[in-house]
Amino acid sequence: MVQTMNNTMGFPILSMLIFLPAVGAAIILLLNRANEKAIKMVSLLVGIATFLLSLLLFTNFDKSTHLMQFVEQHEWIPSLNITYYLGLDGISVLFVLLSTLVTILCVLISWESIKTKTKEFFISLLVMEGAMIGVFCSLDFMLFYIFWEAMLIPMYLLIGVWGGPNRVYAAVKFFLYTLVGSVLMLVGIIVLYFYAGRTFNILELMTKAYPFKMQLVLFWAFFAAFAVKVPMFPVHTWLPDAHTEAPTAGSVILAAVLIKMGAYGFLRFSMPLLPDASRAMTPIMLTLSVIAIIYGGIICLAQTDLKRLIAYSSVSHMGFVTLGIFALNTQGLEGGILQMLNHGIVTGALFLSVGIIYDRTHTRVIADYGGVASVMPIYASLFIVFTLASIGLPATNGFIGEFLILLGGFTANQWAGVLAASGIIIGAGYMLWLYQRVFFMETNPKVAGLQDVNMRELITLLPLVILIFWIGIYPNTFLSFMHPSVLHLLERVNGGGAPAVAANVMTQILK
Amino acid sequence: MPIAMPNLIPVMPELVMTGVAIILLMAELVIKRKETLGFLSLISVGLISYLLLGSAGTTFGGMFVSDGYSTFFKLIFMANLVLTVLISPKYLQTMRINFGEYYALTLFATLGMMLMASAADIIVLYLGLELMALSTYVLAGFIRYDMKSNEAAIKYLLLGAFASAILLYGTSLIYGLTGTTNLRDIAVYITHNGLAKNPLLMVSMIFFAVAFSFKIAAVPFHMWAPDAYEGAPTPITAFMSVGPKAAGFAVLGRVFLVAFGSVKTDWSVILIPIAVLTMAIGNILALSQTNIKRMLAYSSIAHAGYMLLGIIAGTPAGISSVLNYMFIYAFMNIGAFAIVIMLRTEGFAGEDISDYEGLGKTHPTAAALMLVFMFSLTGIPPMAGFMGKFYLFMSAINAGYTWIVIVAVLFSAISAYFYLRIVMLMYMKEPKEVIQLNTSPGIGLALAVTVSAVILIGILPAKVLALAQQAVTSF
Amino acid sequence: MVPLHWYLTLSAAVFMIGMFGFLTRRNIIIMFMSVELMLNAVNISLVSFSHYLQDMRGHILVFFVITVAAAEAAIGLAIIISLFRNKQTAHVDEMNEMKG
Amino acid sequence: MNSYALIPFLPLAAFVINILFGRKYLKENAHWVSILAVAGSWVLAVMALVDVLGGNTINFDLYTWMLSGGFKVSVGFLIDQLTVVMLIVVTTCSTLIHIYSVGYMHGDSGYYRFFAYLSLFTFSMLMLVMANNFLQLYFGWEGVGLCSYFLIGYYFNKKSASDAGKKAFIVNRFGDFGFGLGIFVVFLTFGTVYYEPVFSQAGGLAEATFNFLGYDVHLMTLIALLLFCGSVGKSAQIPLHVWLPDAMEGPTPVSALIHAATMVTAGVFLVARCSPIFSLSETALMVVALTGAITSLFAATIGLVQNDLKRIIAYSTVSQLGYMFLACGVGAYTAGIFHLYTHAFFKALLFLCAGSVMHAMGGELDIQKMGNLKKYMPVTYMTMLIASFSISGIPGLAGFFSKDEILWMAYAGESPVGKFVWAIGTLVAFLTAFYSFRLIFLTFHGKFRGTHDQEHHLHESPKSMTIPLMLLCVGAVAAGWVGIPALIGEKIGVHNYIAEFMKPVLGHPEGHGTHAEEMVVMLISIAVGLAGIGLAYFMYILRPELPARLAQQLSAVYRVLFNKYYVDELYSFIIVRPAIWIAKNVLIGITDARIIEAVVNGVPSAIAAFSSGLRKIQTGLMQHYATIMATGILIIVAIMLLR
Amino acid sequence: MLQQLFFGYYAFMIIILSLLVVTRGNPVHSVMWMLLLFFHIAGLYLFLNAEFIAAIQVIVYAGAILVLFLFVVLLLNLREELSLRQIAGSWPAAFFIVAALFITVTAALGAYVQGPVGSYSIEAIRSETHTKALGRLLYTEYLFPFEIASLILLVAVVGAVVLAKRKLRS
Repeated sequence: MVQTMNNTMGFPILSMLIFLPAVGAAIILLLNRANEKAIKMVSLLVGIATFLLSLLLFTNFDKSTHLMQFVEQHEWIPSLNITYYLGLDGISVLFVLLSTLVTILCVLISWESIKTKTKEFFISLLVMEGAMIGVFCSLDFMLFYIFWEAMLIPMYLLIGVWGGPNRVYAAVKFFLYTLVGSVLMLVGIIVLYFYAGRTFNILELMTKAYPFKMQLVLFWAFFAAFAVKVPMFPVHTWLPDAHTEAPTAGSVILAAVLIKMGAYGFLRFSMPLLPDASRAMTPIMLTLSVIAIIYGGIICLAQTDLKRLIAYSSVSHMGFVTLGIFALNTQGLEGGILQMLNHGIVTGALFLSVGIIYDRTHTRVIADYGGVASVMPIYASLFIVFTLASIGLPATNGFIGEFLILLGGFTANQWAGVLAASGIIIGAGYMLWLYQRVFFMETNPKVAGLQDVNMRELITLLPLVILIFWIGIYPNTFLSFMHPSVLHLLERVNGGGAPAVAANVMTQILK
Repeated sequence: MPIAMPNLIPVMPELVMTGVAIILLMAELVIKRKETLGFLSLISVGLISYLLLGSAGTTFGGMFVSDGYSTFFKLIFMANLVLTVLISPKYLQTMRINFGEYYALTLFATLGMMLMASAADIIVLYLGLELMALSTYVLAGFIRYDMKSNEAAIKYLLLGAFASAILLYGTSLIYGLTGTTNLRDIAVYITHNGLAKNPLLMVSMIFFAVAFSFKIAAVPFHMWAPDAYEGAPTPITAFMSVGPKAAGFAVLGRVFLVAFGSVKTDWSVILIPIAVLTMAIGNILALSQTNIKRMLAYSSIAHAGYMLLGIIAGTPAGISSVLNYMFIYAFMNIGAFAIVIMLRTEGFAGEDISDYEGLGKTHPTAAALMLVFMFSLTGIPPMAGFMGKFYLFMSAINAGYTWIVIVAVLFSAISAYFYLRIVMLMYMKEPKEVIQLNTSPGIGLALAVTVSAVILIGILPAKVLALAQQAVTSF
Repeated sequence: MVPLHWYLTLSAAVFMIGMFGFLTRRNIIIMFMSVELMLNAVNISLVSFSHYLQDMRGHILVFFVITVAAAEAAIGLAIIISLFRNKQTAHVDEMNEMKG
Repeated sequence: MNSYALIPFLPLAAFVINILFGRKYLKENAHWVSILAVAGSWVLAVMALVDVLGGNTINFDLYTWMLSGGFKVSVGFLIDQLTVVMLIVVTTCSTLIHIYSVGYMHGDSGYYRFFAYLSLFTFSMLMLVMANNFLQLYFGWEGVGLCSYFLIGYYFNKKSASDAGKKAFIVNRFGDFGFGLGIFVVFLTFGTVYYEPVFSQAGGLAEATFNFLGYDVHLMTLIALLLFCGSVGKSAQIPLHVWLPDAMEGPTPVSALIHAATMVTAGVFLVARCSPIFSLSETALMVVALTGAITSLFAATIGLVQNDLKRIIAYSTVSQLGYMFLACGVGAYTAGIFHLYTHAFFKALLFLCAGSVMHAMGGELDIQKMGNLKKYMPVTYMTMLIASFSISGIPGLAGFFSKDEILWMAYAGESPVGKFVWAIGTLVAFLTAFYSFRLIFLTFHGKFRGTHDQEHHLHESPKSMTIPLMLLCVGAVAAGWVGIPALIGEKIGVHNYIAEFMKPVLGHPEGHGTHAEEMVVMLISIAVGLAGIGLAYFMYILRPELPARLAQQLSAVYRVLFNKYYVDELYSFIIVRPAIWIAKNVLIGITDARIIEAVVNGVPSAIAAFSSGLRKIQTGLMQHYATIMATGILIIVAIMLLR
Repeated sequence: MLQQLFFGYYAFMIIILSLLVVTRGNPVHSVMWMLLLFFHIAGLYLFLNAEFIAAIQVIVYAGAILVLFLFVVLLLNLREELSLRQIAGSWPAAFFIVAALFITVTAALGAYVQGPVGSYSIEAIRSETHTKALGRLLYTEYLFPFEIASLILLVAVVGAVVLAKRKLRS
């Protein structure tokens, strides 16, 4: 029987997290569209309320167990044995927090930059938030899939309605790309369901053993969905378009949360459900990860568009994440999970920053900038923090993640570790070059006289700066959430043997 | 010779329907406001639905069966009828074809469908089918002055008659082989006399498959559908895309699973390529359409393809997934057509896809509703369309047809492209001209019903699903 | 005694001739008649089956087929008339306003 | 918590205060915060010195930084003899240069920023030297690199400055790449990255091999060489030396502090710190020695012909760093550290003098446009002269002792390449003396060759600048006296204090030579130093037309040297340009656009094309419809009957 | 033998007439040939002991439906179109398809096995008369379909009226 920990909060906190934004969206739906101020205020308040609520998860989370916590289970479709089943463990809890935080920032950054269809925008944003939280909380495969797909709708609108000049192409590309991937996963899910004796309960599915051939097929079915979302090479080409064309909030959500879901999917589904296939496919996954790291990095060198560059850098960074995950050891996995969080924070911050300057100049072409540091010193300081975090400088969060990943990767496969480490050089290359071209050198007349960041924008960015240093300096706050869950996962993937040793080490350390 | 009074309880809904239809025909002569007739038929639907729930039983010497299966389909027909009647009046006025016969004919058509769903004998099946078909031909050609409507009617009628002839030929062969027209007797005879591999039986079965494929507009017997759908009055297009299709599935399911149940391996060989082709052609051709009715026609062809998966699976789960899907499809498709109807004003067809440009700006509510229907048709959760598809795919996979399901999901991903295009035009383009919406309380009500059904069933599908599953237990 | 096969073959032949007419004729009324021809072919086989099976069902079905054929003809011809009112033709290849 | 933890965190606090409040509130007073903090650190460092002299070594963890499975690392400090020497060097130089900067940077718009960066640098450097584990070392390592990036690119509106900063960072990353891998291997072998267990267990693994990328290699050699990669980058050794000369784009105090006295010596520190590992690998030591020797020669030859005041000193720095590696490579870590320590004083002094000259010349750096400055800037002249004597190895000055120690250890040590590197070292000593005095003569002697305007403005620098010069000058003269070799020390009754002091950490290899040999070596080194000075005097004072003629006659050699052996061009040609070319033409142009996107966009457009093609089948003609239906029937019948 | 000759005549005539119906250029001629065809089919029915069916074949089909056809053909006045091509260009393809279908169907007919023999032997029908037998069945066992058929006719009437007769209203 599957063990979980009951929700001790006294109220269904996860459901509230998922549906509070939806309620907010409903309220906005009832508001007069002319009353933009009220719409924005409602969004902000709902965002903040959700965030505060999610902080309770942070404080009440029991870090000593790998069991699912805050569990809620209700009958939903009894005839198919589909339940409304929510819960969090150390792998997912942080992403819920990330989602709630990012939403607030997105509301703030969109405060003035969204000028048309404001009502629809904020509804989409809030619906998006609910769906994102839902994805991370679901313990029923079907429920997960529903949230997973439901996200496509608001995201499609966010990109397509409020995006840049080529937004329609980008939105459709995003939608179809991810849809093709996820429908294949759906088939995989159903196959799994029948094989395991008609259950979508992830925890129950994990207790079963599946024949190796089936695991392989399912692995690739899941891969189709998750790899597109990550995005791994060679299915990454939707990302530059989507990131580039999306409005700032859209890019931020995409970068910070959405593409994490792919990696999360690997962690939550591919690996524990298909351990043998995951192990067998590790060489391929590591290869793809390394390719993504180097490929994404080098391609950044030739970018002329700010957002596009950051988008490609995401490909590279997510390569690190998948590398860490498929290193299949503690350091790699924890590094990978942390790096997902980090990438969310840093790339989110970078997109927010680009959004801030885009609102002023309405150009994304790097050559249109130059010398911005002279006119916007505060902005430049914030941006350098994000840049440095992105290239993994010690004391920023990027370092912790990348270091653990590379350590794990090197342990698992030396070539992968070595090649991936070269990504750090490339990363420094393109990011610093970007920074130089935008902020240094002679002040471009096009940017002369820009206003430095205002209070609202500063408030938007500050939490991320704080998080960058917090994770960089004291990562244990966040790493400690993961230890038992990661160990448990590794036990499942490696199937005894090695993890037993690891567990001993773990108990020693926890003492 | 004493004639035993047949048990009329099972046919009570049909009898009431007939009565109401005839009353409407007569009332047409005295009532000036034709909407009243629509209202009357709505009331009768309430009554009929009530009667339906207590109508289980077999009567007329086993020719007519009222079981869960038929009842579920009849509920779909009722929904179809109600929604069609709700969205019609304004359109009829706009098109100056506000005749009372319209309502009577929709009732007759629905009656035909009900008979098809309940038919346990090929004779009743054939007559029900013809009753439905003839009424629909007339309705399709209802805009008499419109060339397109005439063309739709004549194409539908001639090809329909052609398909009927094929059906009859199949019937005659099966009758010759088994000496009966009762579906169950046929099944019994086939198994007891080892006819399963008889080539003539195969030919007969093929002819049945072809005729029913025609009704559900499955490729390559779908050719009439786009033209008929485009030319027919829009409410009738909505009506046709759900009702006759559902009825087609009802008889397809019953005939193939009851009469030809023992040769399932043979007919699945036929239906699998048909299903794959249907999904392929429907989705691919919908991509390049510029007329929204035509696009929805191709979309409805594609949806028939998905539903065929459930029949191919042939399991109770498969059949119930078809029922479930058909039920959901009724709401989402008619909802979409309701929006199409709203765009139609005097002198403005509003049928071109480009007419939807900027609708999100000029009419945000209508656009939002259309968005819901489009995503539902694509099969994106939390809309009901997803649940329908999901259950279909599930049952097909359970029956071992995983590869067909993979094809199906890929085509459904392709379908996203043309559904999304509507959303894209509505929200991501600027309006060209100001479009007036032709609203009425009826359409409003219909939209409210459809959209809440689409979302509610999407989120809480358990009830409908349970009903559909129950429906096939007595099958 | 005439073997049943003869009847069946005759029926098939007429059916196919009707189908051939339907597939090839441009005149809508002749297409219509081709369908009637197909129905008659079915009737022939039904009646002969009935005869050889010593059963009445075939006859009954024929009765209904004829009824339906009449109804179909009535509606079909009505549609043709209204079509003709709008466009002075009975040629099917001029009725392709909708395609693609 | 141990109060020594404050040593790094005082400057960090200064950084935080300056960066947060400097722009709006502190403005012209920003230096106070930084100077007080650094001075505080200096005081604590001296206390630590006293503590260590008393025989204590201090090792404590502050908090657990990272914990993941078996991997645990803390922020922790180790204060031993080696650390304490570095502490003194760093805090002293840093304090003096902070003070110097008050005058030098006066009136600059980014005043607060400058001091903030200096403080951050001090913090990072202190974290680096005080680390008790490899990862924190790496933390400081990257931290100083970052500050170097900031400070080189301090005048960010200048493209060359921002280019140089970026270059420094990226070139260093190449080295850190190896360094990082080294840490991984350390962790994989030892299961920890703390110095203490690693070094204590290293001996047991002296003969172990490690499968690296499929090759079995000697473990200690592997670790040592990977770590040495980091050193090569940070200490600007061949082939990663290219960034240091460009780093002179930064303000001169920065060049003095970071690119002469402290940061660039971190590589040497790393080798010394890891001496337990390096000592176990002859190969690694040989590589270190040869790299050092070759670099020192290479840089010295370039230094001969450069005209940029700061660049000459920069090449001299590269060369001297090579010297230090040379020392480490022959096992004489103490000598290396000793040279590091003396070099810090005289090289910082040289730079600050250069800064003073620049200050006077209005930013002019071309020594061909100077001359006769001694008349206007006596203090600068004197201090710079002494520094130059010191670097040239004139007996009694700081540089003499450390250099001599190195040359002797190379000559007499056990290293198989000892004699060879000694020969190079001696040659470099000659070159060093030559170019140092070429600089002095061209700058301070002869006739002034600048513009009239410049001449008019010539002046001695303010007190805040000259006082540090004088203080450093004291160091440049006397710093070496703690390491007087036994040969001389015995006669005047002093010990080689530093060697004894460092012995517990670095050991002290015994030379295998006689006193007589040692004497000869010493005399040779003094002789070549004097010869270098003499040649410079001959060429630039007695026969000033000679250099130009020489340059003409040896134009090929001159061009190669003047263009720094074309290394920058080579890198641009084999790394930078190909990378961008590949990005543009292969990755974007082919894989992304022609392959992946071709599929991604091609499939939908193929479907769309197929769709429009297929539409033609739907002709609108009923016969065709019926024909297709009939064909369908036929096909199905065929399938069924032929099955 | 006589029977077979009889059948031979009818079969030959039916096929010839069918071919004439579908190939004649003038619709009026087609209708006329069809009339003749229907009489032959009725003859065949008589031959099969289906007197009532034969009667309605003549009365309803020939008498009502065909006359309706004729009426419409004449109403539409299609004479001037007679010069146009009557057969669609793709007739060889159609011929091939139809021929192939014919071959397969007749081939499959070879597999025909006699169904169960019912109670309406020729003698039974003769003794009851065909009309009476059929009528009894229609009003008892097949009452339900019979009623549906009546609705079909009703729909046909209503439909024809709506489509052809009623005036438009706004």
